[in-house]
Amino acid sequence: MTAPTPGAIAHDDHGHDVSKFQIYVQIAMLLAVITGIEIIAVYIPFPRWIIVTTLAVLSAVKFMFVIFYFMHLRWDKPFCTILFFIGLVLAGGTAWALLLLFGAEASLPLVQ
Amino acid sequence: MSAHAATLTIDHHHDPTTSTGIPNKKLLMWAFLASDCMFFGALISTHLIYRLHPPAGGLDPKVVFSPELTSFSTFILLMSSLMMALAVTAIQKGNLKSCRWSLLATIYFGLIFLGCQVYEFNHFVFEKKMTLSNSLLGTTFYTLTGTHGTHVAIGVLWLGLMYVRSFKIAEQPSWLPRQLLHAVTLLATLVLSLKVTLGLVHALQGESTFGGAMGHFFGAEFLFLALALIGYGALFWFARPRGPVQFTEVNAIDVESMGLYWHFVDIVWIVIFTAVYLLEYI
Amino acid sequence: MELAKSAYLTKEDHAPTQPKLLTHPTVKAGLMGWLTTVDHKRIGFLYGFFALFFFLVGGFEALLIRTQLMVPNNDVLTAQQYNTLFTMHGTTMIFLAVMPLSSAFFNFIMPLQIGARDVAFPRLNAFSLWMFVAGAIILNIGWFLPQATHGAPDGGWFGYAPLTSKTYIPKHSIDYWVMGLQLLGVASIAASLNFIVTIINMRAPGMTMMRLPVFSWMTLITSFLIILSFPAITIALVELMMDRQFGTSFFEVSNGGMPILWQHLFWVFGHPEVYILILPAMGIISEILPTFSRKPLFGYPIVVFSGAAIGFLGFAVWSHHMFTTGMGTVATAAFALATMAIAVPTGVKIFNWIGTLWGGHLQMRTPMMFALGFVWMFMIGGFSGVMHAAAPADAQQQDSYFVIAHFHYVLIGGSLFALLAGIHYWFPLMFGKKVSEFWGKLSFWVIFVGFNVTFFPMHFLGLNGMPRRTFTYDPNLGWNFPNLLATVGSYVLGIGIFIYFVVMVYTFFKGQRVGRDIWDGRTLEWSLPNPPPEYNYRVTPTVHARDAWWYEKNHREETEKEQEAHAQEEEAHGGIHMPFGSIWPLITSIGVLIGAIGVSALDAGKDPKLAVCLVGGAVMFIGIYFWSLEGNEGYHIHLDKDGNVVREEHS
Amino acid sequence: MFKFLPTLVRWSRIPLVLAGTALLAGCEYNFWRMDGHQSTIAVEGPVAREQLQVFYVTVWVTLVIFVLVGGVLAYATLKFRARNDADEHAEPPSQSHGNPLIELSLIGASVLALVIIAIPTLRGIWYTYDVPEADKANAYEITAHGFQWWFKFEYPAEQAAGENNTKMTLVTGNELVIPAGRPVRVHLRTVDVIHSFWVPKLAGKVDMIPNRANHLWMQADKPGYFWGQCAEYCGDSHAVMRFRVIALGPRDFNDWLEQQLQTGRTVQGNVASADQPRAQFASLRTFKQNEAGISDRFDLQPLEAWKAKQAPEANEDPRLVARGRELFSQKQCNGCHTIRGHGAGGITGPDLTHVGSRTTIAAGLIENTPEQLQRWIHNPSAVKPGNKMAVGYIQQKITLTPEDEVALVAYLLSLK
Ligand code: HEA
Ligand code: HEA
Ligand code: HEC
Ligand code: CUA
Ligand SMILES: [Cu+2]
Repeated sequence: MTAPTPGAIAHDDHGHDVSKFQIYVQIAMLLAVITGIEIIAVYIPFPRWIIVTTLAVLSAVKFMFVIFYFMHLRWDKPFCTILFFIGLVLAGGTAWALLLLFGAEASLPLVQ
Repeated sequence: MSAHAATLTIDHHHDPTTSTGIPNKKLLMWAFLASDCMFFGALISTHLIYRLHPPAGGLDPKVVFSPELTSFSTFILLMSSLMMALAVTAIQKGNLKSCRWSLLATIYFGLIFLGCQVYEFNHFVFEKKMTLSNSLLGTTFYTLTGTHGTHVAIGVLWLGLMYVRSFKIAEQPSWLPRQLLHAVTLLATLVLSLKVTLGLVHALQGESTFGGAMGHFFGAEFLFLALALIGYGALFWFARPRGPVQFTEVNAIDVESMGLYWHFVDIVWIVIFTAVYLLEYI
Repeated sequence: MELAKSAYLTKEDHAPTQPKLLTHPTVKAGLMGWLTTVDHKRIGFLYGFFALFFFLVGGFEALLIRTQLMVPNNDVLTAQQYNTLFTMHGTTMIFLAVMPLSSAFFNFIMPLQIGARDVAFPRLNAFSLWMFVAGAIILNIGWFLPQATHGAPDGGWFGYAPLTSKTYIPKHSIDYWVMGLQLLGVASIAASLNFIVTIINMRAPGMTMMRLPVFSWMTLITSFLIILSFPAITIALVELMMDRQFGTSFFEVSNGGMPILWQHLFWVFGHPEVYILILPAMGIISEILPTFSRKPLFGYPIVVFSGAAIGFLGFAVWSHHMFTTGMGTVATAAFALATMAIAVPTGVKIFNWIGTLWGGHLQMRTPMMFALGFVWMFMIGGFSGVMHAAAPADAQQQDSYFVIAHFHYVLIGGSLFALLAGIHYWFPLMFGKKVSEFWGKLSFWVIFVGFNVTFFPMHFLGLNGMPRRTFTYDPNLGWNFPNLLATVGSYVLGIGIFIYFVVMVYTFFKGQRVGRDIWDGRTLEWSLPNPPPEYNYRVTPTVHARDAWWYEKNHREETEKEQEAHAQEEEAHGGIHMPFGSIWPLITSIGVLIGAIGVSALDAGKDPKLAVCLVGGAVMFIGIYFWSLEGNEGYHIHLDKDGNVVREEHS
Repeated sequence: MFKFLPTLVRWSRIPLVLAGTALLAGCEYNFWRMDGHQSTIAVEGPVAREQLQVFYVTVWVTLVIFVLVGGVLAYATLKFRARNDADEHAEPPSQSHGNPLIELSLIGASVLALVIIAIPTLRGIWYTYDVPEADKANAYEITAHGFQWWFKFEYPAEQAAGENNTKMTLVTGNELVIPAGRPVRVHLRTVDVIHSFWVPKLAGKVDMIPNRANHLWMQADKPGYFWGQCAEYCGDSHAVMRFRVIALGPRDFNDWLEQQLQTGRTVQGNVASADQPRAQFASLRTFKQNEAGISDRFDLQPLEAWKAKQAPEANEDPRLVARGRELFSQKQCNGCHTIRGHGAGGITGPDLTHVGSRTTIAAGLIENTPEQLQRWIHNPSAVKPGNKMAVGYIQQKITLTPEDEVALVAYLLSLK
């Protein structure tokens, strides 16, 4: 059993600990607000692509806030971020490719 | 040695015994979440592909979905994520009490989310006549959101057991039966609360007057309400301080890994909320 | 080991507070010792044992297939039996033979190579093993049940919808396939997560990623492929199961379902899967060639990087299995080009292996023979792969014996040859015995000749229009002679495998004992006595170079001094930590097995389906809960200078 | 103990030499020539030819690489192997680690080789996907439907005579007749599971997938008789789900169409007269499971055999034919089969209006001779396991006496 050496522990224990509570609450509020904007956005009579892009961007923002703050990727070793993004990027890429494949003309389902 | 360790502050972002400094459990969790991305990626793709090619004469999701309820449950899930994050910081600072309260809050928000989903499914099946097998929309919708719901339910279970574990008393060998009993009580009480709450909502919707609704509610749910209250009493009793517990800062990593899972379920919902619900309204 | 090694775990020194129910099993011997083991070497051995058993079963099925096809219009088997056999042959070979055999090496060798005392989560590792066994049981259970209503799976190894739907195959055979693969998926994912954490976090000091032995690198990449590709088939199987059991319409055309979706989801998994089968093999080859050439691997960083590139590209080519599904020109072209691109990193590996041989002192031992056989055979298989990648040509080859030839060349000539080489290579380390060179080489030559006689003619069969998965063929199509040849070849191959196994078993019991490091190895595992002790390393090694053991051998004094210093340090910190055994992973798997039987074998309404599922779920839940309550404590052992245990401390 | 073994190994070269000889002898059996009925090498149409050319490019490129890489590998193995004890115990060679320049140039060479393959591949993908623009107008359209386990072919452009002067789209089963020298565009549909349409000598396969509008095109250089096969595993009898394609010159094709558009043929003759001799054929013998149902004679000149089949049978017995016609509706064969003009309109099984003019039955599996036809209707599942017609026999309790079978066979063969 290796006891933790003081050296290892002295490693920066981030002074922002006190304010973490506030950060979290602020982010939660922000997430709630973005959700509200999203709900309103879908009813705005703008062209479809604008709305869809807006929604995608807003959701991505929410996504990133949760993983980087609530899941503290921001404060963790970058390897965690890389690890997760391998999965995320592959999943996103696969989903994108599938949607393209099924969107292609050759894939239209049969209409009798 | 434990006394010795307790006096040291633990760096929650660096584990000196591993090659990378990342605790094993955290790494495991992140790798698992990467895998889970593919899992939900495939499921969401299925839903979107069938939305791209809706069968002729299929159900119109606009008619089926109700944005109010979903917005509410989305909000609830976001708040549960906040609570979860607070629970982790609390335990990292050794603040057990605060951690427990935050865990309970997380559990409750999770439960409300599940309640909304049960309500929603019920509503869709009986009012909107969309079932698992009568339409492609039902097939993909229930499977996707149901799988997500299962993830939430597993999360709630995990949270509950973690909460109970935080009462494990170090020096008493009799901790096992107490743990089991505590866990069972907690789960039973939670399920009962869910049932009673749904009953209340149902009653409020079904009756025109408040008094009538209450009458209906108490008529139908009295037994469960009573049981639930007894359950809460028991939970209070279980939660009485009994001496030093075996759940300290060193367990922060357990809470943290569980938190990662919980937040991930939350972000999956963020995607589902946009891709499944909101897109239909544009 | 998980947390025990970590600074967080400090409770071991408490007085025992463990209730009776949770006392850790400490038996090491006998059945109970094996059932509760968490030792990665024992688990690896069990994986290998089961895998080889299923390899024989799958091979036996193949021989039946070949016997049926020996002459035209043969009637040894019925159409039903034949279809069941090729489905089970493919599924067994891939999921129950080659994958677990790779897993056996991951378990046994990888922790030794990185200088670890165990994997990161020993009990999770045991759980993976037992889940694999549970999956294997479910997959094969149909053989022993009424054939008309149950039967073994018969939908082909990729189970294309809608043939696998309840409408077209109402019996339970497909349910077994679905559940079996589902459990195997859980087993594989759990094991892979464990390996990833182990390789990334449990390396000995100095073992940087760029010093990692190539086999361990390939373990890491394979594990990533597994955790990222299995979810796709999990979802596909979930959807199929929902269709079959709850009347959903994922692949139900009358409700607007599109069966093509199954193919996409399956091959999103399926293509990475074939690299899951070959990358460990390439890792093994990358260990064997340098050892027997007595030279370091040529271009180590490029070999590692190309492995990663193969893994990554492997996710972008799945639709080359679907060139004939009418994807349209652009999609077809894109997947054709992406597929061809994979030939580049694969070629790089071949070139570097040749570079390794170049200028070496090649010692033609049995493992080396298999390894060289691998390079030749895999190259041929790869070339026919490139022929498939040319989509217009593939329109003629798809679902013909040309494909059968292609993938048996990469699977047998590739994966299997490498695994057989690996068994020979590490046998002395695992059991302290060595297979006789003569018999080893003889088995190699018989296998090599038999394999080529079996599968080379299949290229011609395919080009001459013989479709695969056909239980019979007419005599007037020019297929008679090649088929006869292939069948004869497969018997020769069978004899070769038979010799291989008999020699192996003989050596296990009666073989010649050998000392440590008999091949003059290069990587850390060879620094261990054979068989390795339970704690692996008396002193956690410090790594100074890529071929760590080779370096140590050439810098004896320096490393010995260093080791003694380390030994004292470790002793001062309480000795070597060992994890306790545990029964709960096994119990959890049994629960899952019961539940899976409930889902797949029983009919709602007729049988107590729900009850059985609930019982299974309850057992599983109890297993998991007690597993978590049991905690991950262990005990400490103290060793003397010669590695004898002088004291065990149970806390 | 095993001293004799090295000798054994040396002696085992003999069987190896024998095996080599056998391989050469294999030439006799189309082994190397690969010119069987389903050959993808001996092609007879532009689509298959394009595909073959792409294949040849891949073969040459990989062969060259194989010779080069294999040569170096063989050389290295032989040159650097330890030959004797001294070699075995020599000092390890220099521990060199790699050479980026060699790596890079080899990568470059591989990419170049792939480009050589990629170019014809891309061209081929576009060429084989659809009929070339210039030929579009000339293309003949057909719809093929896959069933477990047979094919239905529809000619959307042709209106055939139905019951009582109605018109219906021309439908045939299992034998597809196409005009030679003209591109044929085939729409691919299925009614149940996935099948695949493959006529190796004319074009590579394309799958018939539920809920998907696939198509393929092919063209026969000249009149001919071609073997086809379902190429996607589709259940029990996938192996015997075959079909034939007959390509005819313009005149022949028109004649054939002309005949097909008619209702089923009615045999004229003295039905009442009892003294006419019965058509004689051997009573049903027992067939082995999977026994071949195609004669060698037929194989030699299949197209001629097909042409001969268009004319009425030589020794037709009108009485027997009439009896068969009666039985056809009595035994509810008409519930599943269409015979235009004979009051049979079932669509579960193949259209039999002109079944007598086909060379094969049961989806290309057995020859359309009286003996084989009787074998089929006697017990369809013995010919084709799991067959839907056999299922129908059981569900509708259809039983046939030998006399019934003989009459039905005579009737079916009269349908030209
Ligand atoms: C171990 C498993 C394994 C491996 C490694 C591979 C490797 C490859 N496979 Fe294979 N494949 C299978 C297992 C595997 N395959 C299986 C099981 C199936 C059938 C599934 C089923 O239908 O049941 C299949 C089917 C399959 C198909 C579909 C065929 C069809 O059904 O129509 C295709 C199509 O593109 C393909 C391509 C390739 C390619 C391009 C590679 C490449 O990775 C090969 C690369 C290697 C080389 C090219 C050789 C060495 C390189 C050089 C010496 C460099 C120079 C060379 C060039 C520049 C050309 N494979
Ligand atoms: C790693 C994978 C793997 C391996 C090793 C093999 C090994 C073999 N395969 Fe494999 N095969 C597949 C994967 C594999 N196969 C797959 C995925 C399919 C496609 C399935 C599908 O279409 O769905 C397939 C399909 C397939 C077919 C095509 C069937 C068809 O489409 O109709 C054929 C036909 O010849 C065949 C033959 C063989 C032979 C002769 C061996 C030989 O190498 C086997 C050698 C082993 C032995 C000969 C065993 C020796 C054992 C004894 C002597 C003792 C026996 C005793 C006991 C059982 C107790 N295989
Ligand atoms: C349940 C439906 C059904 C019934 C009843 C039925 N058939 Fe069939 N028949 C089929 C099907 C389906 C096929 C195609 C079988 C195959 O090749 O897979 C077929 C094929 C045939 C063929 C071969 C056609 C060809 O071109 O390949 C003939 C001839 C035939 N049936 C005659 C008969 C006769 C005579 C009867 C009555 C005694 C009969 N059928 C009753 C369904 C039926
Ligand atoms: Cu139809 Cu195979
Ligand atoms: Cu592939």
